[in-house]
Amino acid sequence: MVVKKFSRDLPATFGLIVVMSILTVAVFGWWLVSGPSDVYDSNLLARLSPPSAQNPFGTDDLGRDVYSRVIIGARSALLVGVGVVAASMLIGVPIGLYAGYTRTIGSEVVMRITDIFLAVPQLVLALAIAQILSRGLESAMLALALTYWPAFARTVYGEVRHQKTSLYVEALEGLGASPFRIAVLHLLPNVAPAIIIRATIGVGFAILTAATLGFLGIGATPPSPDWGLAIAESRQFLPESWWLALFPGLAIFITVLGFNLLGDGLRDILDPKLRRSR
Amino acid sequence: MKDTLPLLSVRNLQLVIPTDEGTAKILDRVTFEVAEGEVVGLVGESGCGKSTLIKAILGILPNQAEIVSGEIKFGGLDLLGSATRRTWHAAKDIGFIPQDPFTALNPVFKVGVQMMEILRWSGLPGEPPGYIGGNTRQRHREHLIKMLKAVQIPDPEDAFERYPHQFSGGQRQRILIASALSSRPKLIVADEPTTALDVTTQREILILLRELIEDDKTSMLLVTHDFGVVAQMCDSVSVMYAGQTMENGTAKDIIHTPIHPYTKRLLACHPELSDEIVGIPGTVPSPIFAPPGCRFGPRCTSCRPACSEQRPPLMKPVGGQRDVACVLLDQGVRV
Amino acid sequence: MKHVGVYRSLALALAIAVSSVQFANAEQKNEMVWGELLPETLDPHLASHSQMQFYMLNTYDGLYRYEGNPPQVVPWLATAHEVSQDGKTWTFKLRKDVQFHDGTVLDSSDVVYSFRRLLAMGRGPASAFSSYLKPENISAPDNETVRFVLNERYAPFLSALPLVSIVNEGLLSSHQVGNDWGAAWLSSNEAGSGAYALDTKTYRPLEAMDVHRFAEHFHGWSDNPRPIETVRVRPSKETSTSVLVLLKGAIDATDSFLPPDQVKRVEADEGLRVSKDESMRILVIRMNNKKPPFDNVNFRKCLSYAFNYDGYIAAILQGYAVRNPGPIPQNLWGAPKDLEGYTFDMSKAKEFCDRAKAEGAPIDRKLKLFAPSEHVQMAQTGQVLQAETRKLGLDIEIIPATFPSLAGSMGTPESTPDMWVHWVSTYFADPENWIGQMYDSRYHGTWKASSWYENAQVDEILGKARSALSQEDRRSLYEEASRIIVKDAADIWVYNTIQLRGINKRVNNFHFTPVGAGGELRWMSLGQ
Amino acid sequence: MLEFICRRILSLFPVILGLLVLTYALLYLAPSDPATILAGENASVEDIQAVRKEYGLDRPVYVQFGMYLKQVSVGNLGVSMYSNRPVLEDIAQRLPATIELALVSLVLMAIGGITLGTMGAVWHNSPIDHVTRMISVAGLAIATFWLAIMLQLVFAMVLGWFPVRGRIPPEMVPPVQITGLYLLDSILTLNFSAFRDAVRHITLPAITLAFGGLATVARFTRSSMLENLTKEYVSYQHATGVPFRRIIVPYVLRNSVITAVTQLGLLFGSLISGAVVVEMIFDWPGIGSYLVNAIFTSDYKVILAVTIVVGVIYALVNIIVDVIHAMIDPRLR
Repeated sequence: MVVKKFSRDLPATFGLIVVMSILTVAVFGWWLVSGPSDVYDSNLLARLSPPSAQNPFGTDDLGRDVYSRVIIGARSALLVGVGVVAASMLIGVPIGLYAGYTRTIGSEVVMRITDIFLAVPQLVLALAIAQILSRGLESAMLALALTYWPAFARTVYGEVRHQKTSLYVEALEGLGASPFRIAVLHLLPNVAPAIIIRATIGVGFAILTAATLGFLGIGATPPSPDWGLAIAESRQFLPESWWLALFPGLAIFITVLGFNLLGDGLRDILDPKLRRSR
Repeated sequence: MKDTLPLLSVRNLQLVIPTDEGTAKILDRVTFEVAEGEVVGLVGESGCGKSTLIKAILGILPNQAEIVSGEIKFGGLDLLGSATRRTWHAAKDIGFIPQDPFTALNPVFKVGVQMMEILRWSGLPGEPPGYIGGNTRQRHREHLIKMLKAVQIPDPEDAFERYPHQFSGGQRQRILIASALSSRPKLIVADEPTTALDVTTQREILILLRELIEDDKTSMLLVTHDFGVVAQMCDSVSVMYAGQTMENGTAKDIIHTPIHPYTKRLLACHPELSDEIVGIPGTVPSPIFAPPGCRFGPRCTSCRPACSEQRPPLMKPVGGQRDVACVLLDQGVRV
Repeated sequence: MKHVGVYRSLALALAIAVSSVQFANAEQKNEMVWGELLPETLDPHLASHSQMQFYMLNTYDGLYRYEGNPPQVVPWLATAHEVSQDGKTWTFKLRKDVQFHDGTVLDSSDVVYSFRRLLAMGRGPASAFSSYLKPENISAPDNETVRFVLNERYAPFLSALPLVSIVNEGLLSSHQVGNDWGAAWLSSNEAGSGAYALDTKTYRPLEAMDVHRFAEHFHGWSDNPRPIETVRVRPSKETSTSVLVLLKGAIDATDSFLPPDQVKRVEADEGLRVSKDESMRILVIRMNNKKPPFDNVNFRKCLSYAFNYDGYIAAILQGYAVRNPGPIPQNLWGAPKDLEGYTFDMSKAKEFCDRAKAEGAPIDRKLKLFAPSEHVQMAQTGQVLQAETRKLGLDIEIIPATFPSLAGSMGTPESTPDMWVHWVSTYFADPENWIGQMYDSRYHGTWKASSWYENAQVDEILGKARSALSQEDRRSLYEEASRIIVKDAADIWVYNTIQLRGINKRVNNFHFTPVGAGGELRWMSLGQ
Repeated sequence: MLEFICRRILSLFPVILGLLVLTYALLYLAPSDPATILAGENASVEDIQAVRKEYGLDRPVYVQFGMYLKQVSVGNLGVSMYSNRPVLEDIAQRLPATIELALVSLVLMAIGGITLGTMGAVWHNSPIDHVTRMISVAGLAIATFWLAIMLQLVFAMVLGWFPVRGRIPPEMVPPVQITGLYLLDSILTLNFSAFRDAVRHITLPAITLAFGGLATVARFTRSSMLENLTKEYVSYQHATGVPFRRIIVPYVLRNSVITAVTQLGLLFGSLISGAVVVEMIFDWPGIGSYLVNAIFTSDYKVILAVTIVVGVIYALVNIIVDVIHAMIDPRLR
């Protein structure tokens, strides 16, 4: 039933296919390129050559094959997306559960802290955090996780608040179940759909923001084949070497699109109450 | 039935809506008439196709609906000729009172604005619809305020500038009635106008409605599932079940001497009209998997094998002034 | 009553409209649009980088000034100087005909005030003086004389003088807040005597600045009959966009960092040319000599052999650089002419790496190379090294960071990164600016000395060179030090810069000097 | 209403205080030593010590933070460590550019998004609807910086239809400042050539910045409109003979726009984030590029101040959105 419903949702199916393909590329990337030398070794004589049969996406300013770098870049992009979302969930979900379920000073404080994080646009805050950390992909991921967890805390908080009024929670409380037990064993599975939807779209969002950080020079570090970084490096070779900016950008676009469509599809299946709006 | 030409006549209307699971036969040869000045009750359980029938009369059927056969005539005008779009002529002459006064008004616009809009597109008698030149606006406004006064809205000038949520349900229904009557239509279609209201308000609204249409000799098609309302308001009744017309006749006849088993069972649900209270076992069948014959068959205690094969036509029983579609007539059942 | 306000504002708008029309008519004038980057502050005592040099050279004057390429120190506000026998007391005579932009006369008290202010601010340009000069030892015996008594003999003193702009004491005192030396005001105003004066109204930090010719400038305008009246400085932060603006004719010159890849494109345009001038700005890949494995000389040699100097200069820089094998720009005195340095030789690199490994150097660990993100060339340089050393099994990670944050992390050997790339530009044209401040251990903790190179012999030679007064003596000392440092492979010296600037051919008399990269507007005129 | 606004404004303060603590704590943890940076490129160790003392950087962190709070409470956001200019002055000078860009983007966003969303809903499942849906998913998946570069590449560099950078041509003097918004100022001063130039310059940045939000608005308008179209009041009006197009505009539209407006607050956040990269790519002299510059130079007072200012503006915008929401939705009054 679920599968049938999903398969009739064309965009979601497309999203799933894209996500599966990206996963495949990320895992088996090295089989799709001729070797690390294409990715990392400079070939100064062949620098900035336009797309050709040999280099389908052209070469960059050090003569490296852009196609290989885009393919290998999928792995770190995905790693960032999944890593950031996982870390954000680890922080955000327990906080949301705690604040949503209990009504203590502590939960108030926690939610006010969440408000403070939400009071500044995420990118601005992530920029500020990433800026003070040492440079590198790990720092960018940390900065993103530190600014993305409030989204999870909010989602879980809202859902738990909603669920808390349900009869089954009251019944469990009446039976004397411990709050921890209720929260983890009963509330958590019920808010899981909301978390899964948020996480799927969050992966796409994290990839997008990480690329932006990379573009601003505070994410991935050379010579790693990061998409955002590649676009930043391409700027000084525009407009002549347009391929340097085009292909990594398309890779970001398709990947994020895949996760968004998949997230939308999951929302329709897992949570028919939520409108297909966001 | 009276001998004059009916104002509204629906004949053998058959309507289907194709869906993923199959074709839904929503209306199956529906037939009834509304004469001038007459109040006709259209009675049936929910899901029996009453709303679709109203949509067909009002010309707002969804695009995918298909008329298989039959006709709807209004004062000689073929309402089905314009398929799904309401003709201006009909708009002017058919007023509509919706079921739920709480949701029928747009919450973010003033009541007056919404009434003006409706009157604009139906127009006062003699005005072309949609025309707002000259002092039309002023005239409409004055007329509508008069109408609000007529439906006993206190301080109508002020009410005109207020938002729907500032009125009670009863007041909103009065506003909708005022709006429906504002273009002085020949026919009012009222879709269960009181079900959403509490009992006291229901009564007041019905009395008001009755007075208003009697003054103007307006006809009314009153859709309801409540025989109490029928007894209070209607001259004639048409009983529908699952998209099929079961019995047409005068209110008096039908309430006092129902013939069709469905009518009987329906009446039995009303304590004030019946001695015993009995529910009807089973539910209305889905229009997609509807049995080929009489759709009430599966729930009918008098069901015969023939019932499930072919639906009996509407026939006048011996000595009766009504039409009944039931095999019992063949068995010589009399009034 | 309300209407009165409406009419008033209408009248106001109309008046403004009329005045702006007049403004628009004023266009077809002797004006130039210059694409130089602007300094983040207008206070000339706070910085000495190339953006500030551009601003300083045009709006301020110093006692001496660099002209020509290679740069010569020429008297400017000073007419002459004397040095005492012990080399510590320097006495300068000033010109008498110098006016500030507000009309007041520049005299010796302004000079004393300027140097004291410089030392008090303690930023950027002060560092060339602060160890050698105390504020109380600056004095003005009379209106035209200024005397400096140094703590010790300091030969580069004269070469460093052009770093110091002379500011208008009276003007600054009137804008002083607390004891800030007028710093708040001067950050967006100007108090100089230079050939051009700032139009304060048009100044938008880092975005736009207009300067107008100062007709009363002491140097006079006889050597430039058609000087440019107004110069609008409009920087483009991205070089790629500034090239497009140049091609469209919207600006008359880019900054001096035109990427080599863009040279052909600019030259393809008939109305444009590219000025290519060998500067004194060397690119260095720094190695932290105190951190293993960089404390191993063989490992440093290995890296020195593993850099593809010629390929890098030929392909990435399109030949617009000169190989510079040592720590002094090869076109400056003090750089040994016969210095061979290192060449790209992977077999030698392997040999030295193997040797280092045999000696226990941890060459397999991840090595972090930081590249200032302001210029893409820095990361490119790192990538060229990274690509070759990967073949030796070395793992170099390249991390972009801003120059200020990098320069700020050089306080201790531990906080100093493994490697980083930077230029050393001409703050003052003396070997002290390069080898002296880079390899003398007395400068440890500053970004220039961030290789933490320590060699008592070199310290001694550099100290001697600093206090010797004859340039011939100093030359041989610097040459000797250079040889030792290169032998120790303290850093990887790559090239001396050829500065590239796209210029509209209508700009005449563009004179390049390493200090200020030729941005001295006084000489220029517009022709067809 | 007034009470509501006051309460909302009061609720700002704890958030701002928290923000100050947060940003200050973050910057205190920064590894690079501001004193070394301040002392300049050729500074000696003693110079660095002197700078540290002068700026109070040697005092305990809570003292430094206390000093900062005291300053902020009197409206002094400090002085840039690089330029010595008051940060607030710089921000004030650059804010109009960002506001102009944001406003134009908001207008594009609203007009484009509502139009697309409405068309998509009215012609549900038609080709127009498919285009709307494609744009609305693409808008959320496209990286703003990449879109900016691509638009710049195609329309400015290759086709040359629009300028590559800036707010006005480099050789031009900005229009006389009245509001600081060039589009408005040039109109007010009847300087039409400046107006034309300003329009040409703002086009690409504004489109880039609007695209993501446009997608969201289109998406919300579409779904909310689809939902509203099933509402009783629509079929009621239809049943009484009001033509369908008349029901859509203005009736259903207003209801749908209310939902879209509630999203404006959220959109504003992404607008600011977008402005950071858009301003950087198009050399737009607003606070976005100012922030990027400050981050590149580790000018922590500026980063702190911009974060606070952005936070305050963000919160104010959310209050304004709430007020607008209450104004167009009579039920909330």
